[in-house]
Amino acid sequence: MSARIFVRVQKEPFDAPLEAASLTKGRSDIGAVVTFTGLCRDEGGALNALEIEHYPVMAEAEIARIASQAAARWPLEGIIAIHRFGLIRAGEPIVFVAAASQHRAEAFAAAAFLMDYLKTGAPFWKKQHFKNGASGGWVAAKGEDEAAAERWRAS
Amino acid sequence: MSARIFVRVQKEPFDAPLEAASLTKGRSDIGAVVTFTGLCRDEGGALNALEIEHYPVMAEAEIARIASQAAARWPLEGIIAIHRFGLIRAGEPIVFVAAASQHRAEAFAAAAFLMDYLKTGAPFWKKQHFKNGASGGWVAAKGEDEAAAERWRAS
Amino acid sequence: MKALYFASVREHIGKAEEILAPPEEAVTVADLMHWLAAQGENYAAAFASAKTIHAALDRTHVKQDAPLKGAQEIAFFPPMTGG
Amino acid sequence: MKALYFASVREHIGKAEEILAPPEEAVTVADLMHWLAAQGENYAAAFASAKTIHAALDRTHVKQDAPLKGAQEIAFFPPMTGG
Repeated sequence: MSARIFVRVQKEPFDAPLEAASLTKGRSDIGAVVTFTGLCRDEGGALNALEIEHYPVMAEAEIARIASQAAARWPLEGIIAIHRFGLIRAGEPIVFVAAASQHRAEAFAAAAFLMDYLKTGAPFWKKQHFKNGASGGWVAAKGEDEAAAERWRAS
Repeated sequence: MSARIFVRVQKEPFDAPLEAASLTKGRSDIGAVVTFTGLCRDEGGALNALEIEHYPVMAEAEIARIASQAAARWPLEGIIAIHRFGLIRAGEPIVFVAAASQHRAEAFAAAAFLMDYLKTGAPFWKKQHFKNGASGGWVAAKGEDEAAAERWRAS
Repeated sequence: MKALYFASVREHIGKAEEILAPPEEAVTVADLMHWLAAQGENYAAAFASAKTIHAALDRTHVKQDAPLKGAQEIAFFPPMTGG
Repeated sequence: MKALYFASVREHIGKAEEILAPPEEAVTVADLMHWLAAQGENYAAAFASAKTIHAALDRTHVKQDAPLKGAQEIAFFPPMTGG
């Protein structure tokens, strides 16, 4: 469990590429890097922005806990997890995770694991703002996200 | 099957971040981007470089075929697949794939699928060059790579 | 004990946080929710679907049967939708 | 018919490509491999583990029982190790 773990919760946009590059910079012992970037979709042109509320301190702690679980489960060299809060316009990135390892299977599994748990365990809530000025209310939790997180418990 | 597919086989290094950004630039209908970067590991400091031989034209065609299969199998917005040939030093990137979709499950599955098939179906061969001047010979194909590709046939 | 409310819970109650002085009989998270739900229509609305409300004690997820013990901060919120 | 050899097959044979004029009896890929293996020690070495050698006809993977038909280009190579 020697993975370097970087967790950030921030209002500002992030540069996903630059973040990913930091994992491998100056190293030649990493064979695989998998990244996931989650972006705000405009829902067929109707959505203007998402407003993301979060529980400060707990959000960072919970993401760090999830990252530590991933590092304990797979032989990883590095993990990055960044989650934004505040107003996020359609097309902008919301979340970024990256996992680096020697072989690809571990990096793929860890990145998927991180996202599945971030979706259901990290204290963030999304509210929709539509282009016609209406608020779409809070996004409902999806059963499929719970199921996705659940699959890691079974195996 | 409206995914935009970009395939390149090249000697030059590539800028993985820049490549990934091209998938989402100017778009707000994409919710998920998964990327995989495969890098040349130094094998505990012993390896200097990999020399990658390829079958020109067939390499591009085979990667494009694999990408089309992914696009037919999952609802994807875009696919990038880049594979280098020639001398690649430890720490340098060899291969890059990216898959963009509305939801994360499809992007994760497609990126893993692309890599599994690239490993076993695209005409590239790796030869090891060690730091002590010795050639480590051709890298042997791994049974686990065949098994990884096989799992997509079963489901 | 400090209480924090997030998302729809916050909107129903009409505030983001407050200091609570629950009765001694409120031993578990569920007890506290039951007591809060009786503190006005806004609280009743926030905890109407009590089973779906999540709680954290001192920033750690807990089940509703968890004892409040000496926790200094409790948070109530709907299912999370991050990522 | 043009033949291309890659990686260890190329190294064994000692060239990357050549024009072949196989006998008419060489109907399938396997027939051609059998004929090639008899063209010298270098060819014999290249096709010693014939079952592990992959072939492509006009840049499409084929099995060894595939007919050569009118293919213009055949390639022989060991299992691929890209990615």
